[in-house]
Amino acid sequence: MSTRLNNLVDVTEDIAREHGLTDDEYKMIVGHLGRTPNMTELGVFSVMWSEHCSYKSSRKWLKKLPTEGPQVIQGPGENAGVIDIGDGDTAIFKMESHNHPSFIEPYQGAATGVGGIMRDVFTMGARPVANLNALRFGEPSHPKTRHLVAGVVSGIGGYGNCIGVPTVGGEVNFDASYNGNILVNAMCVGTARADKIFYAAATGIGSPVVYVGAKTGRDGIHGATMASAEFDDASQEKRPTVQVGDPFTEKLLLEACQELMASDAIIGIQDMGAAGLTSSSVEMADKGGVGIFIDLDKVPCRETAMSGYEMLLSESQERMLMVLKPGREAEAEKIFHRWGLDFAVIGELTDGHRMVVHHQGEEIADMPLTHLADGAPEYDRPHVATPKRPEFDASNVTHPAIADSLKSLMGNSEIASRRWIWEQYDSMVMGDTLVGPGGDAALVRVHGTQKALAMSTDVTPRYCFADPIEGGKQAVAEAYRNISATGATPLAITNCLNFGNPERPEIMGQFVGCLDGMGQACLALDFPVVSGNVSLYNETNGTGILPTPAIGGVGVIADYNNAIGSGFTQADAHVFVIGASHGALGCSLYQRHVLQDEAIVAPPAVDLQAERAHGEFVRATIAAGAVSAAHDVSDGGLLVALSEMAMRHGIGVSSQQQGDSAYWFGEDQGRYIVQVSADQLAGFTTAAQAAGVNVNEIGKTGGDELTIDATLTISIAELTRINQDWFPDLMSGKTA
Amino acid sequence: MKATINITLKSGVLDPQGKAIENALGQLNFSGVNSVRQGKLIEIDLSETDAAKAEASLTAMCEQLLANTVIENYDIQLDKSE
Amino acid sequence: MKATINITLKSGVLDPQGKAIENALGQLNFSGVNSVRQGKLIEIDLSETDAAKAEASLTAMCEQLLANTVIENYDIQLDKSE
Amino acid sequence: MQAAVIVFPGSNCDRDVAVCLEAATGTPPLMAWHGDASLPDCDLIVLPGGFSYGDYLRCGSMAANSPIMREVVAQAHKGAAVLGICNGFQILTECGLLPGVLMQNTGLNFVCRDTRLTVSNAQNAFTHLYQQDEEIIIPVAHNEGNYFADESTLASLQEHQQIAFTYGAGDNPNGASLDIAGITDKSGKILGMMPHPERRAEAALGGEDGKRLFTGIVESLA
Ligand SMILES: Nc1ncnc2c1ncn2[C@@H]1O[C@H](COP(=O)(O)OP(=O)(O)O)[C@@H](O)[C@H]1O
Ligand SMILES: [Mg+2]
Repeated sequence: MSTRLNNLVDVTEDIAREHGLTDDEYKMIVGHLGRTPNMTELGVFSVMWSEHCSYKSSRKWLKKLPTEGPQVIQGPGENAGVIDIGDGDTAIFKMESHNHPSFIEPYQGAATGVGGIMRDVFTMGARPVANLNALRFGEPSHPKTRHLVAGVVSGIGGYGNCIGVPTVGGEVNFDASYNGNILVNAMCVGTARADKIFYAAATGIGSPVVYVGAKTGRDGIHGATMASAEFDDASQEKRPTVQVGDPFTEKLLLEACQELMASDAIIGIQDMGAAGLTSSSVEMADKGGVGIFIDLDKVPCRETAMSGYEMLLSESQERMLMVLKPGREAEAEKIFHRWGLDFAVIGELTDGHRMVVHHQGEEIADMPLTHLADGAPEYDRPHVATPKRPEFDASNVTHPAIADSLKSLMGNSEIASRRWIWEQYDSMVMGDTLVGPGGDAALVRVHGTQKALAMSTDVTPRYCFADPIEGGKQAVAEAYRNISATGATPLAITNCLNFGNPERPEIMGQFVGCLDGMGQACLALDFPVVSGNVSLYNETNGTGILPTPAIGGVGVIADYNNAIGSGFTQADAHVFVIGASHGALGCSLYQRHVLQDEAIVAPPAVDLQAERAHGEFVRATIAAGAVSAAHDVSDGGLLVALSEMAMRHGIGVSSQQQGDSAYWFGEDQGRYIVQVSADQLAGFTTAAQAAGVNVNEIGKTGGDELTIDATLTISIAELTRINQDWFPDLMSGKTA
Repeated sequence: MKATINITLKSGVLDPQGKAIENALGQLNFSGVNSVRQGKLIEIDLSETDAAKAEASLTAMCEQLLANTVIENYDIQLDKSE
Repeated sequence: MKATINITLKSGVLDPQGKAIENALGQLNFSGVNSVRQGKLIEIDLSETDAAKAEASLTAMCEQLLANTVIENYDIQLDKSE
Repeated sequence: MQAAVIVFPGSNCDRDVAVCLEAATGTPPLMAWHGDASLPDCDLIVLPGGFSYGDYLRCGSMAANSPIMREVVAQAHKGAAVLGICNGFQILTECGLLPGVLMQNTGLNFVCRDTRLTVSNAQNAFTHLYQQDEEIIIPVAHNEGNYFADESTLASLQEHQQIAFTYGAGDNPNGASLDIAGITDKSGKILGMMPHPERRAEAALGGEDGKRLFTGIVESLA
């Protein structure tokens, strides 16, 4: 293939099509250039105009998301979002997909996904302090699932563990719609001082453009275009474009960048992610309103005889582009060499808003930057709204015994403990993990302070499929709830919007609906979007995935000593449900997995006012010391949530509450279960009345069983066994 | 019948292991090391005595499990001495 | 001069990876697999053209860095064809 | 008392252990760079956890050959106390300061979780603040923690009370021989252990069982 990727080949419309450009897009490019592009220029335009880089199908809708608030220092538009967490500290975070590469080569795909998102964060001056991952796999019984789970998990661990950033949370779902199209979304959160944040914009005509990090090889050429193209069975052919990650080099790059960032030598810095050298140089120069000249002969290469096209489009990992203040090259070079990394001045900023590239003494590309960066057409793709679904029909349903339903849910793919996964992640390195995987939100202390960050990733794809608007709201609300349950204040979110083919109106309708719901929730909850990523064309042979707009929420608590956990901590405490329980079984796990009813019906509605009121109440009562454990009620409803709280520290709970299956397994939104010790009871109920919040005492902690009078008694040990065994059994081939 | 399978990275695929060994050898003052690549060696003892059948079966093993053909090549050597 | 170094676990040293491959092959219905051992393969390209000198230098590399002789054996093969 | 933490490229628990050393001694330890050929005289040298040089060949093998390790070995021979945690333990075996080798976990996966440890020898320079056979909880986080040595080495370790920590019954995370989690040299001044005491030295992080190891060695050296 490489023989064709140079300027000796004349560009034709066919070649443009092979690059994923439509005929109209190609005509626009010819128009912008005033001539036919050469092969290198075509390659550059095609990646910059790919869905992945240009957001051409999604931009119109992303613009509608709320992105502002007093806590927002940097919203979408930079490598990652930045929020104020007080005292001059900031949290910098983003989530990104690596779906297609992970399907093709799960270990390397997932590993490089983690590496890429960490670079987005440390590029901005942050030290990464936590990683999370949102994963979706096909059915557990699908022949590829085990292999993909094993590879993805060890790839995420392999990268994060080595670089020494704790992986503290995430989520996993299994569904047939992901059989041919898994989702691997990685989130990274870092911290930096507010006066030490670095941006991508490059300014200062004549300033040197510097390449640092690993050498360039032929890795992942056309990766960006591939991520924007649907899979078909022949896509196995694209395999050699897989990138291999080198976490050791990334660790060195991180430390070297931090060292240089302590000085004031850097004007702008940008990681080389999708579309490598091309997108980083285009973005830096365009944001700074300057031009850029690059001499590819200076680029450190790992392989011989690379063409200019290949160098510009290579997606070799662990590389960064910087613009330095003139005269500071030597000091920077010394740092990078000390860390054993390549350092090369490969060009300079120019006047005129163009990108000019030389290779082997010849000019091989000369393109207008505006058209490269923002010139891709913005599509308003046709979209049809997802039809409203009927309510769940409870008549004619035979409910199994509640005890049996509970056991079946606790050992279900969606609820079973994810310990098999998170024990492969170093969740404690850096010595600040207060709450790692297994709780609601993870809590990571801001090093050397009393503050802690709370982080969670959430979305319920089956809700989004049935009702994109409610599903979009619910994803944001659940992140808000998880963070609130620790006592932390939710501050802002990032997202990773995974959808099928946007050229199909019903998929575009899902996208538009989910964004509508998300936007409403962000506004109502003061929980703006500060960064994100879109992954479209998640389809195999025309079957799309469930719409999966993953939300990564971040919050802060001023004193981590006031944070609480999700498990019962004492006997004889009162257990309350906050929020009303109407028994909403539509789209519940109970409907799907216990009743085995696949009917697409309305998911639970999200009352954003109640979400906010309940979240504020939970946080206030935690801060007042009235609530000593809290857990949100989500998948599986009340009884699953109670079981989870009991299993955490092996403390049982008994209830006199009378309820049917709908009561115990309904997934009504906006609810929490909290533990209130006897001496806090009066204060708690008074606070609830004052706040006008619906609270309902349902039992007391103690013993080593889960008991509901006249309904069931199950030992916590048995629940734990059922809950713990599913994943190891799946992975060892015992089940499935 | 015994077989040895050599699994090596395809050319062009980044080999952080090999690179690291190369650097370490340099630090230990071994000069004249132009390049190092690291791969895997798998020794299998099979009941099969027919070379052609053994080879076919080993090829299937490589394709399905032993090699990651996305980034690796494999080479099968049968020890026919037995 | 090119050399290939095979690094294998000493007999008697447990090889969990080999064992895991053996089990996985069983699960994939490959029968007649008596045993599997996994080792490392290191390919080195040296400037040295004298075989004896190359071999001496490679032996030193193995002893000092490449193999852990508590648990591993190494075997050096020089590609003398060049 | 002078403590130093050796920082290899790829070390990632260097800061974590420095925090514990500072808490135990009152002063920040010296952070020594792997490429330095000299090291000021130290009473305690710590080899931290992480993935030195990427751990790409065998864990700890490249670090064991780095310039600074010649200094560490020399000072150890002169009587400095040396603590190797996780990757540091791997480096100590690779450079010959401790016997045996750490092989891949029998489960073939990286494992990060709390483990129950038994203090098998509460007499040495590091462990004297624990009770003999006390059960403590310290987390592990490694892919190669499966301690292996030949029969005679294992017998000799037992004979000379060199086994400092063992995993509690049924809680061996990696298949280590004799459930070994940590060993010392014959003098008891060189300790290598897979579990991370620095991750359990503060109530907010789940417990303080690891703290006595640091205060213990500092007391011994005072
Ligand atoms: N769904 C989204 N919501 C908000 N911002 C988004 C979304 N998707 C992308 N963005 C923003 O668009 C910018 C470009 O994103 P992306 O191309 O993923 O970054 P990168 O160049 O690092 O890969 C980023 O600032 C990102 O935060
Ligand atoms: Mg970026």
